Amino acid sequence: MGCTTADVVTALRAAAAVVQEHRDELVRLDQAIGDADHGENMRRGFAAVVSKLDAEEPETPAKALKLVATTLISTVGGAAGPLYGTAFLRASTAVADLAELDGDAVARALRAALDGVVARGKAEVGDKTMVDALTPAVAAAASSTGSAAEALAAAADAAAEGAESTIPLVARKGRASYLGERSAGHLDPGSRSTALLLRALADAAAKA
Amino acid sequence: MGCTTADVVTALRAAAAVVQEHRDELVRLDQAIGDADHGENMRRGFAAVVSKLDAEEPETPAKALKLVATTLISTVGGAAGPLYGTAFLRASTAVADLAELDGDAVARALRAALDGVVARGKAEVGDKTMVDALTPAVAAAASSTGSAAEALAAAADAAAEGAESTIPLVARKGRASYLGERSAGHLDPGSRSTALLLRALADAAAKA
Amino acid sequence: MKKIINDPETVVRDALRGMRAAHPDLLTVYEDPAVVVRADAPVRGKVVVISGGGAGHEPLHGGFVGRGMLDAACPGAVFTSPTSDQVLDAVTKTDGGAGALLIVKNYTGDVLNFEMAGELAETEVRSVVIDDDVAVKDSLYTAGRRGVGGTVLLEKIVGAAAERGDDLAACEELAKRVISSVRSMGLALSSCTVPHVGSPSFELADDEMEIGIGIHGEPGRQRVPVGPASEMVAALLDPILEDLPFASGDRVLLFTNSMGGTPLIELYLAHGIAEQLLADRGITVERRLVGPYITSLEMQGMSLTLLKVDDEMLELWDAPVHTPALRWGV
Amino acid sequence: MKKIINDPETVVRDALRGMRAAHPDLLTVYEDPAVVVRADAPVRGKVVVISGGGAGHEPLHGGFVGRGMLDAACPGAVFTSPTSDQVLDAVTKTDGGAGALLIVKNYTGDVLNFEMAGELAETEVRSVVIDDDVAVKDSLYTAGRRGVGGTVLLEKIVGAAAERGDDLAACEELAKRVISSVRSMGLALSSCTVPHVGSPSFELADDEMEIGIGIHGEPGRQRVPVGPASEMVAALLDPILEDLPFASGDRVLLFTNSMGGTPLIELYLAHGIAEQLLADRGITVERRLVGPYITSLEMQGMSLTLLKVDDEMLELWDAPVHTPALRWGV
Ligand SMILES: Nc1ncnc2c1ncn2[C@@H]1O[C@H](COP(=O)(O)OP(=O)(O)O)[C@@H](O)[C@H]1O
Ligand SMILES: Nc1ncnc2c1ncn2[C@@H]1O[C@H](COP(=O)(O)OP(=O)(O)O)[C@@H](O)[C@H]1O
Ligand SMILES: [Mg+2]
Ligand SMILES: [Mg+2]
Ligand SMILES: [Mg+2]
Ligand SMILES: [Mg+2]
Repeated sequence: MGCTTADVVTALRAAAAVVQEHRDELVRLDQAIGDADHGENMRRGFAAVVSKLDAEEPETPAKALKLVATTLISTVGGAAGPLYGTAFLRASTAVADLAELDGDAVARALRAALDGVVARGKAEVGDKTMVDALTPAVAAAASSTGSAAEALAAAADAAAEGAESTIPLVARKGRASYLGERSAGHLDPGSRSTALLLRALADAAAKA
Repeated sequence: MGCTTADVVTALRAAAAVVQEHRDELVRLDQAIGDADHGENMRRGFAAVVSKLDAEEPETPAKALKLVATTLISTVGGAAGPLYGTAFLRASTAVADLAELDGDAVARALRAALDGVVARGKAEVGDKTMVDALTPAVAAAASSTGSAAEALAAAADAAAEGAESTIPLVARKGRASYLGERSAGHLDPGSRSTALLLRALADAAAKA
Repeated sequence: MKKIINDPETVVRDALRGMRAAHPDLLTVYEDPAVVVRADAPVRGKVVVISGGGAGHEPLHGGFVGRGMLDAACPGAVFTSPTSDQVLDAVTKTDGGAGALLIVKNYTGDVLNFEMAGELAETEVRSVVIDDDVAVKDSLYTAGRRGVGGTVLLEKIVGAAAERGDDLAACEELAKRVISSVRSMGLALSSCTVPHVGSPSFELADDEMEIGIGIHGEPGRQRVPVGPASEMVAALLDPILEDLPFASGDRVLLFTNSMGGTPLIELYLAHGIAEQLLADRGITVERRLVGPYITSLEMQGMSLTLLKVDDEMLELWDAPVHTPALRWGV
Repeated sequence: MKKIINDPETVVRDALRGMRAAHPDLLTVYEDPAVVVRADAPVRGKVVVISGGGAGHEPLHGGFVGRGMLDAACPGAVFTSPTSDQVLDAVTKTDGGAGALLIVKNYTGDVLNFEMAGELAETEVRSVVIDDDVAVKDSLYTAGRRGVGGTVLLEKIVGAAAERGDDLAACEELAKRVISSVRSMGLALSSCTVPHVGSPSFELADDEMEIGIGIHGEPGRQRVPVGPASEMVAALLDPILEDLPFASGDRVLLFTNSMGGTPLIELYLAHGIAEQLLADRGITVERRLVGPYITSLEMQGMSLTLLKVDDEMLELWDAPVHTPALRWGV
């Protein structure tokens, strides 16, 4: 069973709620190895997404994703704004023609999102960034042969593991890289927000 | 037995040592109701007095007192500098012609010092200033009919009491007056330094 | 105590050496006694304008030495008025034959030391005493009000008058007009620490602020819970407005000052609120100054100063000035 | 957290309103998106110079908007780079037909957002990325060095070149020359507190300082005991001198910067030490800038920036500038 536009919108609202809930946690993570704004940046961006969703009714899943992309680009700022913005924009393009998203569409969207993030941010796996969460998520979604919900669930599990894997790493990209060795021992905030978003989308899709 | 020039110089050095010892106390008193510099101002001034006494040998008690006056005027600053400077200057003038100081000379010097302080600072008894210590000291010295040492001892006792009497007062002069009612309950730093100086001079004179 | 200093005893001297190094074209800096003199002094035929006070209020006063403002400044020890020797030396070094106007902030120590210097000077000397702090209740029987933020405006305006050639009497009269038209008040979110003391001048809890502070770490008149900026600004502005009083239709210069540790982002924020409150009352802000100009070491906090201006004051405010801390028109 | 603010969410907007009120003759301030534009923009035929970054570094960048420096500045949220929308809007609002040079501090967020704006702009846009912080080890495989104090000097010098009529290619080339000649390093005695966080970005003991900090409350590279000012200054200056390297006979501009909470008396003191150390090495200080120009909210601390100058840079440094924070020659 595929995700309809309404399902996608519901899932995006759920993601916004989760970002809101975890704002302080993301701030704290960024305070340890960055500049303490990731949680607030994401909160501001997803609060704006909710306002936009309240005002507009996207006609397709792709249009819903694009709405998220442009809103994040114009309200988040920092590294996360363009990166997540690009991710949602590429995901939108990848599913441009679909009325409903199945597992395969989800996998394609995630792959496009990752490619966008890497194209913009030039990070590789192991650099201690959101790429460390998104890369295994893309692989897991690709090997899942089930529904959209199943693909997202697999992606969320993998992203959570990927996020944890950033803890021992020494950052090579983003603000944490200024710390050199002192960045090791901390969870990367962007990988955590990626895992949180995917988990929220997966949970919402499971209920749809 | 009168105080010779050498006795006066010894007493002034003793006074300088006492000021040095009580620097932090005077700072703390001034911190409570002023700007926390009285102890440091007095330390700086009397350190300079000691340097001057090391370099010059005053020929008379009056010249020793004048050396103190000009040194304090040029190194202390704040309210205490001109006030103590004027006090020592007037005291010096009051005993200008004497080779030794007896009880009567001490009383005259103290009276002149007080007049000088009042002329400059326009404070009255009860304003919570050094005048509250110096005024009873002058009276006590005047009623003492003994030696210089005895006159100074009487003055020092009276000054100590006068200083204590400032505790409940609401300041009407100097920096503490900005506090209004909040100045009550604290010992005035200038009255304390006056009491300390007189005690040191008296003790030194007693040993002379 | 964490400070960028070498030794509490040499702080003022060491900072003066830095000023000398930083402004070789503007200032001549003497160390003993400590006097900061404009590089082209003495200016023949010009009334000299001299001020001074304890160190720790930078850029006041040394940062205001230069063309169109002060001829010399005498820095005392931290928070301690200069000695009369310093003031006398400043008068002597700058004397242009037209007399000297001494700008004295109303503190007993400053008043006494400047007074003694005036008595000893060989040139004609007049003094004006600024006492613009409305936080202090005035009375004939006390030391009166403190001189605070208004000093900066006074030095600029009178400095410009002296620069254009006004004589000593005219400068003195103008100074008195400015003093009678200016009012200030300040608050602190944190205390400062005097280097030779090593501990904070007063203690504030995490949710407290001190209203009506002076510029020497003296406690203020009232300790209250920290509120939003709009309340803080009103707590300073209302007493100022009532005091002169300032009324609808008045034209003013608004000076929003940092006590040293408050950053510009907060200062601009407060300034915007003050402008709004003045607009609401029908008071026109003709000129403004926003920044750390009369400080109390690293104290966090701010003060507001309001000067009721006339056309002459505005013209003198706008006149060229070239000092380390204020510069325009040149 | 004690700050003069109303609400952490509206700090930047409220401060911008204060800037607008304070500088009506110099600035046009837009709120949505937030852009500070010089009042006489667009200037026809002139290359526009635009910068931006997170708020909390005031006066950077909005305080440098005006004749002879920036045409526009885009303030992000506190310590968060602006969005590409803001940058694009700044380009559109100031476009004088001669192209735009974007001055980008080297942080991933800034680089990405300015890059996206550049891609979308209809006028010709070039970007330069400043990365002068020697505290960060450079490497091809990392985000590279941060942009810090050198930004102020870059904006002044390139702003002057654009003002005199240099074309876009010339401005870009000059900017690259400045970037390759400037190095900085900073230290903190205290952390700052980001308004929307409410607690200090890092904790320092009473006897500790953090060397090699950035301007966003990021921890530095090394935590060491607080020493005398002469050690602090050397700890900043030595790595700077070694890095470029600077050598005997070099001519430099020395910029001694406060992180926001360090008062001028300490800053001058540190500046004096730096001048002495440079003189000892045979390096000639041709120009200096001392003050809080690129800050980190209320952080106590300082940074030093050294620019190896040539005659053209000096001429452009001396050229008239009229902005809220820097003004001379006008
Ligand atoms: N080059 C990059 N590629 C991918 N992700 C990155 C890159 N740089 C930073 N990030 C991610 O962005 C997160 C930080 O986002 P945020 O705090 O909002 O922005 P900023 O670093 O500008 O303050 C990091 O935790 C990291 O996961
Ligand atoms: N008008 C005055 N007459 C007499 N004594 C005064 C007067 N004003 C202040 N004092 C004395 O000076 C003392 C303060 O001296 P000090 O702290 O050195 O100077 P300042 O007040 O300038 O900081 C007060 O405690 C008080 O005793
Ligand atoms: Mg961040
Ligand atoms: Mg005192
Ligand atoms: Mg004092
Ligand atoms: Mg950020």
